Amino acid sequence: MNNFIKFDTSSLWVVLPEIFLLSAIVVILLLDLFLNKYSQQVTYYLTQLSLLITGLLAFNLIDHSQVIIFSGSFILDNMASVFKVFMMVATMIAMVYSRHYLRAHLLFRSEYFILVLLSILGMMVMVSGYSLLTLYLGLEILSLSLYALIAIAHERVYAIEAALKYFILGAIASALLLYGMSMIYGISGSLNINEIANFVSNTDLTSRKTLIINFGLVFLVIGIAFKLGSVPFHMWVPDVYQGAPTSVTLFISTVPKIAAISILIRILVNGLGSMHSYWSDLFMVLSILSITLGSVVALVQTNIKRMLAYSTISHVGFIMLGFVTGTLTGYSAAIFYTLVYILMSLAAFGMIILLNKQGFEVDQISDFKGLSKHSPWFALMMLIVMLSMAGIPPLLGFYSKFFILQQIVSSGFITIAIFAVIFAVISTYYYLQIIKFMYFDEIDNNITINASMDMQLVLSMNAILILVVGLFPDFLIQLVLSLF
Amino acid sequence: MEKIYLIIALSPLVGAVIAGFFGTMLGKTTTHTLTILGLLLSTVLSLYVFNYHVLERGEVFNQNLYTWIQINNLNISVGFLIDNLTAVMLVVVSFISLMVHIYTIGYMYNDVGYTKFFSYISLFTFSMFILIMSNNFMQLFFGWEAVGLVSYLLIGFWHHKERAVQANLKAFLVNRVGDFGFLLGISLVLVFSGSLDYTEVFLSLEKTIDQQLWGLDLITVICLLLFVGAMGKSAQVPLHVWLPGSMEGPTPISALIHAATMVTAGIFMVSRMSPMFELSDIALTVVMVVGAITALFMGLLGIVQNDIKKVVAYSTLSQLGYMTVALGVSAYSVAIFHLMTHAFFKALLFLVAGSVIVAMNHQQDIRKMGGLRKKMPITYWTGLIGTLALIGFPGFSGFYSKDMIIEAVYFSSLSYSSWVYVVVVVGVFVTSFYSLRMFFLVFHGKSRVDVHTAKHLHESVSSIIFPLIVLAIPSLMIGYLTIEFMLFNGWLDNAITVASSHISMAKLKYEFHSAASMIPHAIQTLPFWMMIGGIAIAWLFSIYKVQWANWVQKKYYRTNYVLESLYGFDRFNDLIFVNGVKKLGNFLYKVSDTSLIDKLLVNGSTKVILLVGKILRLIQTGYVYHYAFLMIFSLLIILTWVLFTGENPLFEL
Amino acid sequence: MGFEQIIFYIFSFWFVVSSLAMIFSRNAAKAVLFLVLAFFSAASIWILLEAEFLAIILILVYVGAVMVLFLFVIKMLNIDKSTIKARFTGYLPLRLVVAIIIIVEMSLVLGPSQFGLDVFSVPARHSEDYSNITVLAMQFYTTYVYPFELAAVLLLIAIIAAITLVHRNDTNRKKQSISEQVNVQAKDRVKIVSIFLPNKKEK
Amino acid sequence: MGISLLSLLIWLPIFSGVLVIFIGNDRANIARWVSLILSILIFVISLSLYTSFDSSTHLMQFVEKSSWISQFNINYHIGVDGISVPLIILTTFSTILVIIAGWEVVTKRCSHYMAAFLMMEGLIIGVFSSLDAILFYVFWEASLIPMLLIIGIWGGVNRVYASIKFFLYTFLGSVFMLLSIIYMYNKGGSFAIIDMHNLKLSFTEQSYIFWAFFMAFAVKVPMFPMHTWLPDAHVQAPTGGSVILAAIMLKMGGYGFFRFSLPIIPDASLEFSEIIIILSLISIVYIGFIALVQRDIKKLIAYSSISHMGFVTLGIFTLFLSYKQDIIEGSLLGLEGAMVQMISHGFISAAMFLVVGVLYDRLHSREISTYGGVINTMPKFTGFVILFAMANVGLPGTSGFVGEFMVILGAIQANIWYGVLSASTLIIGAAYTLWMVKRVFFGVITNPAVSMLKDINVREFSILAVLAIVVLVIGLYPQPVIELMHISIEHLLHQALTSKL
Amino acid sequence: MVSLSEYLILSSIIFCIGLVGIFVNRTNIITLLMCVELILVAVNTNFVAFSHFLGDEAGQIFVFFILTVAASEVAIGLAILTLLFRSRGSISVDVTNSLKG
Repeated sequence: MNNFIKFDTSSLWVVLPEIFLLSAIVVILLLDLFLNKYSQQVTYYLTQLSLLITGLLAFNLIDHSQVIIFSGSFILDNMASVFKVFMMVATMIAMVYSRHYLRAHLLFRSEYFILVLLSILGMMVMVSGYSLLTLYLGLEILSLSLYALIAIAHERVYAIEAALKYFILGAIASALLLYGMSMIYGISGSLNINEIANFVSNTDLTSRKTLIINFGLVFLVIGIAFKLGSVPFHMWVPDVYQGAPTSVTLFISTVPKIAAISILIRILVNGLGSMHSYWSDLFMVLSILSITLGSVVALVQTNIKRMLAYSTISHVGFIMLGFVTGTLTGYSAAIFYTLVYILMSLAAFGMIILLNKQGFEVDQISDFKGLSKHSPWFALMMLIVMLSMAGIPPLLGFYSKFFILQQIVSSGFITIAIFAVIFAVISTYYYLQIIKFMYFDEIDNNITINASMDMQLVLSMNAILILVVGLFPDFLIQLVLSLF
Repeated sequence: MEKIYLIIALSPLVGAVIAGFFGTMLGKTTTHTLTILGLLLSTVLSLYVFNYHVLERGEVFNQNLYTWIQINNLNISVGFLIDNLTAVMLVVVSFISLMVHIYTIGYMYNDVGYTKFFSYISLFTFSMFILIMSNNFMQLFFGWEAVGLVSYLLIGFWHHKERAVQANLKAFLVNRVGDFGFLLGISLVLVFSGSLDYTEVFLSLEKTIDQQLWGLDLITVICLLLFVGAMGKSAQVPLHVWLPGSMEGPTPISALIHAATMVTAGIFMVSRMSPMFELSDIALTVVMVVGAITALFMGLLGIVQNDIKKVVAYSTLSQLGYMTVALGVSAYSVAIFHLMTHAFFKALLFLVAGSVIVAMNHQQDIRKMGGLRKKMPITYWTGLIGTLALIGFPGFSGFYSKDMIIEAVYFSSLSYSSWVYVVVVVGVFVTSFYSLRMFFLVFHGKSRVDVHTAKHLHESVSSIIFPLIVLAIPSLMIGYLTIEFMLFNGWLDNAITVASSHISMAKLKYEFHSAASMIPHAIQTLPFWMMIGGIAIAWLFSIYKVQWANWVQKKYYRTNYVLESLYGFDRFNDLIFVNGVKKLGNFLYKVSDTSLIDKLLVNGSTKVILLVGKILRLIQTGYVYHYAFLMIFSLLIILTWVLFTGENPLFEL
Repeated sequence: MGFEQIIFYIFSFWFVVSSLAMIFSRNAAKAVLFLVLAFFSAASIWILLEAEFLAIILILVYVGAVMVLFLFVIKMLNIDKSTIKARFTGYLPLRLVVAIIIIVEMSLVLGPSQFGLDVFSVPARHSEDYSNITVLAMQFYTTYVYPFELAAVLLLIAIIAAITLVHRNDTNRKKQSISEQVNVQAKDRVKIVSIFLPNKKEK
Repeated sequence: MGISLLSLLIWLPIFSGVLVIFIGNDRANIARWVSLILSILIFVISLSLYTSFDSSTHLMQFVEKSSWISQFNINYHIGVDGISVPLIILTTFSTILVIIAGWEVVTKRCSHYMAAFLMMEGLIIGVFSSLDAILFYVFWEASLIPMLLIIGIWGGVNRVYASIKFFLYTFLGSVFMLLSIIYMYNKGGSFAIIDMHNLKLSFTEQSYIFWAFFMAFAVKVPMFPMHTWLPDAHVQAPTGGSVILAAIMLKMGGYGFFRFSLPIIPDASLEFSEIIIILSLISIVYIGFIALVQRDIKKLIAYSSISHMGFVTLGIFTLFLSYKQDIIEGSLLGLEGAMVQMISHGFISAAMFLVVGVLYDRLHSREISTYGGVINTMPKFTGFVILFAMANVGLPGTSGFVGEFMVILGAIQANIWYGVLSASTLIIGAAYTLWMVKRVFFGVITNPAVSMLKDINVREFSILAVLAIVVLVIGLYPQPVIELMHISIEHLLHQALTSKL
Repeated sequence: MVSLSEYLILSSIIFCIGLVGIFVNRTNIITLLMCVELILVAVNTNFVAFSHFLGDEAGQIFVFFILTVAASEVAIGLAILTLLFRSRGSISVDVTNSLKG
């Protein structure tokens, strides 16, 4: 029965990061049983260590030639490796920030880290998924971990409510996505992205089959749009961002975006790339709605997490604009934007966490009042982050917007570009609000920063990175361009 | 020669700089010595220049000093044009300025701003030199504005006096109205000639032929615009309103700036531009008519004034009108001639007035004077000379110049010149009436001086008396001495152009025999008897039957009212320009700028966006079934869109 | 109308009816039972589609385990009683219209012109020795071994998550700590607490 | 030359700023001295830019080029010509003034204050020397950040509103510029400004690009009706902020017209020049009337700035009309007049705002009605004020005259009415400036606080004296400035008059 | 013979009933979970039908995994539900609106 095992075990090493991570999860899980509550720090350090090693393993696979194994359900290409490395780095940073928050709010539990690791695993599966099945499973691994992560603060009413909303809406979205997948499967007869791509590109675009593909496409796009948090499938975003513990919000707002982008790329670009003209219109509408609603509603928020949620929606609109262009460079622009956004979002939520102290939940914009007086350094860091989010050069956020705009304009969507920049300006207003509270207001909030040095250090580096990469963005741009 | 001109121009500047920056350090005596020495140098050199150019018929000096700006072929430089006109002006300006400097020692000695004052008047002299020595329009404008600046500073010299600072602002602004036209004129000159240099401009005048602007010949427009500048500086109706106000400044500068030199800049300028004005009869007519109106109506105002300086000021306005009339009838040299004589006797009159004011302890109301003749004999006599010169008493310098103007008008062939002739003749009567009225009220009759002042009443100090005497001499004689050379022997010929069609000067020359013969001839003319009439009536009202004056005032109270309200110019300006502009500004600021643009458009759009945000956030109700419904509803919309409107729709709608 | 069709329509009818009954049921426990009925119908239809293994799984796993879990929770939380106050949203007609339009649109797409018998002919029935389970099993452990592993991870998450969430915190538990009791010192017995006035402007 | 001059001029101030931040607010005095010495050093370096500049060519000089973002062919490409050199020197000069002006006055976060200005100096020099459009945009926007903070932190009561308004206004304007730059890149494949000069564009394209650029530059200049941010920003900004804002930041708009609008889109510029001219004239006249009724000294000067900057745009855009009538000098007069006006306004407005600063430091009021009779207690100061007021009025002999004179001469060549309207500033400008001077400085003292005023100290005296000298020198002898820029402007004129269609 | 179309339409109807169930229901959250299950069964039916008509097992295998996922989802969903009940004492959909705006 040799043909039972159809994969070559020697090629398993390309799955090494995943295998290692899963093993690490199991080990930590078991180890955790024998740790008392005073040594839970160990879990944290083990988590960081396993993230680091996974990242290194993934890093080792960068520039590896493209490999598709497991009967075409797993792909290793440059994009996957780079995304994985980036995810690991982002998660490590997020965990550094989380530790402070968890300690301050008595949420420091090893399950938290295990769930994070599991969700990372799910995202790795998504990033490398090359069949509808693995993509779906990865998505569910991610989603289920996130539901649990949000609800982990079960003393907080908001957190449970957020988890519940996310859960229900997420389930609907998954179901819609599945429905779309079933249609694609039904018309193409395969779950494999590669075969779907072949089928679609061989299909006469005038035949009735395109109608079915189109029909399925609608559901797929909606499912993906939900994961990205694009209007009108954004409703979960503000509630979850606000309700979840800040460290979870930090996590949700950053790393899963890569996963969402990669599922988008795998299905819509790799799979249905030749149907581009069909889904780009949808994307255009969704992104315009996202930019508009995100920018405008964020203006009237007073809760900083909620405000950042709406700003995320607006950023997602920009990311989706990159996919409207239909060129590989355009997709690169979207990826660039995503990576940049993650870097900024990490720093922004990191700043919120930084201000948390024992039992004091920081989530109002006005909590930043007078920061520049008590900690000029971190006020400066926040300034950099906010201006970067607003897209002011020479900070990194500018280049991401620039890249997208350049692609949009070169594809001839000048009106949309004009629209986008106008809303970019409008959105600047609420970033300035934070700067206003930090710098311009005199009233004292008596902010003390008692985070550990590692958090302070990482946060500073995070923000400075935004500036430095902003000054020398060439490397990062070259990197994202090499992904396709 | 270039160095001499430079020294003439710069020595007052050096004096001004020293007095201005180091005056308080150096002390009063050093300061005034230095500035006066500087002026003396200028005066002496001016006389030398006068001698060289006018008497020895030296060559016209026209040279650029340095390039101000150079753009391709357009060169605007700072340079000197010294011809006979300039030479005459140099002498007049430097001489009177010197006298005023000396006079100031006595007049201002106790003022806190003594050194500053010297700095200013020296600076003024410098500016005036720049103006008259200029060889191009830019530099002319430079000097033009610079004298305006100094005038502004000096009118407001006593800055604690509200009326003084009000007056200097008014003076500057009214002058700016003139400058506005002047600058436009200059710009148009550049447009047609491509240069701002006098010589080049005058050479390219034929380019303007057949060019039209605003329905007039281009050259007419240019001349009128330039004349607007002259109207501002030389205080012609209706831009005269600043000059009476300027009397708020110290008396020496009233003499120097607002009588003798600066206000005549307009006259000088028009004479300088004579090649242009000669091309436009319309412009000349306007000049003449404006001058005539100023001459008569400003004179009339002099009758009802009781402030000694104001009377002199209105007489200045009137005399400036005469000069302008002369310009209008193409008798430029006559205008310059009158400018010169007027400079001497009007400076003298002002200084006399100043002397009286000092003696009266800064009392300026002539109704509270009287009988000063005995207390202040020198002042009296010099004042008498000045007055007689002003009214054109035969033999005095003013007689020659004014008579020439009247004659020139008489001979003019311009339309309306016959009306203007009537006006200027009547003007002679008016002039002599108000002049003598003032003179009688101040020096003759019973003393109405209050007791306290009367005790200290005495003749002024020597530094005041000296200039009076020195100025009295030319007031007496200069007309007699120079009329022939200046008007008919071509002193000014290399500076002034008169078109052959404008025959006044030619006829004058034909009529003229000698200076001496004019005196007997005058007695047979109407102007002489007008003057005598004026004197008589003045005597009647101010000495013989003072109560008649009051009776006339009451009887013709309407006329009196019109005169005392200065024809309502000030009220009109206040109402229309000052208040109007303020109202307009407030309207624009409040309605257009603040409400419309800022509140409505700028902040309004922000508010709209915020409002939209507030509305849109209502979508986020918090109910999960609403969220789900929105998702499904969006699904419906998208599905419908894709199925029915896509590129390959299921159903054609 | 063939036998197969009759079977199909009978079960379809029950499927739809029980689904509707489930969503409009005011009693949660009853709703679960309607759902069970719906699952039975679905399983029957799957058997029609020769997916015996899945049909059995559906009944065993879903009806046998998941639905019981639902019932268990309902009974545990005692929420079936609270359903008396149940009501539907005010805009029910609008919502139903939306749903019906979607159904119509989907049916148009999925109608016979796309998926009719002339497009997709009915495949021949498998032979009697065909084992659906064997075929699937062969695939699970070869082609789909990777997803299979992932499914394992998924279940692991479900376990961890469920325990983490529902399991109460240590802090709430009265647990004896012997080492703490032994190491206790006199000064730990009394704790001086400074009492602040409560902040009146508590949000 | 190891380190190239221009890079040094851009980065030295920025790193100086960083250095000064690290000195910290606790050691304010060290921070002050270090800032002063560095800014003087930078000024000296910028002077060497002038001395070694070759004004006989329009080509860019001191060019540096190295790859920055290779994907888009964006380079770190800098260089200067006769248009940028004077503005760079103006920048370095103004920074010194600002640092001295803030010497004792700024006590709150002193080192941050100094650092903000130093950094802004570097960024603005970057704006004036960028030859790559994206680099230009980066500097352009980045320079907003320090200004935002300066107004917001050290500003007046209403500073938050003013700073955010300033930021959003200018940001909104400039994003359109970014889009058109991107558009041109997509068309021509290069972000180099010089390549854009040679890029063929159809008329429709040009029109869109023109209005996009207009949005960016007109807001900055600022031009009616996009000017309302300026009074707020100026009034609320600290003295130094106002000085930099007026002296340099407004010039960035004018510079933009020179560097971008005219050479890149000549046909659209020609087509729309009349609209711009009319807006400029409205700026000049309308704003003049508004300035007249201001009760706040700073607001008055702010409005006067708008009015004066109207001459810059007027001068720039009359070139087309003058050219229609074959008067090349007319066009040049307008353009060079605009440049001179920018430089001169840099000095004069700086001086005027410093003057207000001096008063504000003493009485903490900007209301005109608070003052009156200041001359009695501050004679030296009033002397300077009158000089600067006269310069503001455009009195010959001061630098204010030169630019206005040239622009009016140029404008009248285009159309007599333009000349008439622009020349009306002679009256209006004089009216609002001198009326303000009269109410603040002349007359009797009504407010007892005024009678307690102390005349300016050595620090203030020296700043004002230096400015006074510069204002007079440029007014009396502007030729060196014109010579510096002449060839570049002539080349620009040639570009602007060469149709791309 | 039952056509594929009929199966698909059946599943689409069930699918929509599930969707409607979510948004017409204010009763309690547990019904929402059941609706999700219903939707998943509808999708599963889709897959099974396709699998049958295509003669390809992949669809059935997908269904197998979906069932796994659904089961896990229920576990977590019910856990969250329990938490909600603990904190609010109710599982009415109406109580979960403290996060809004």
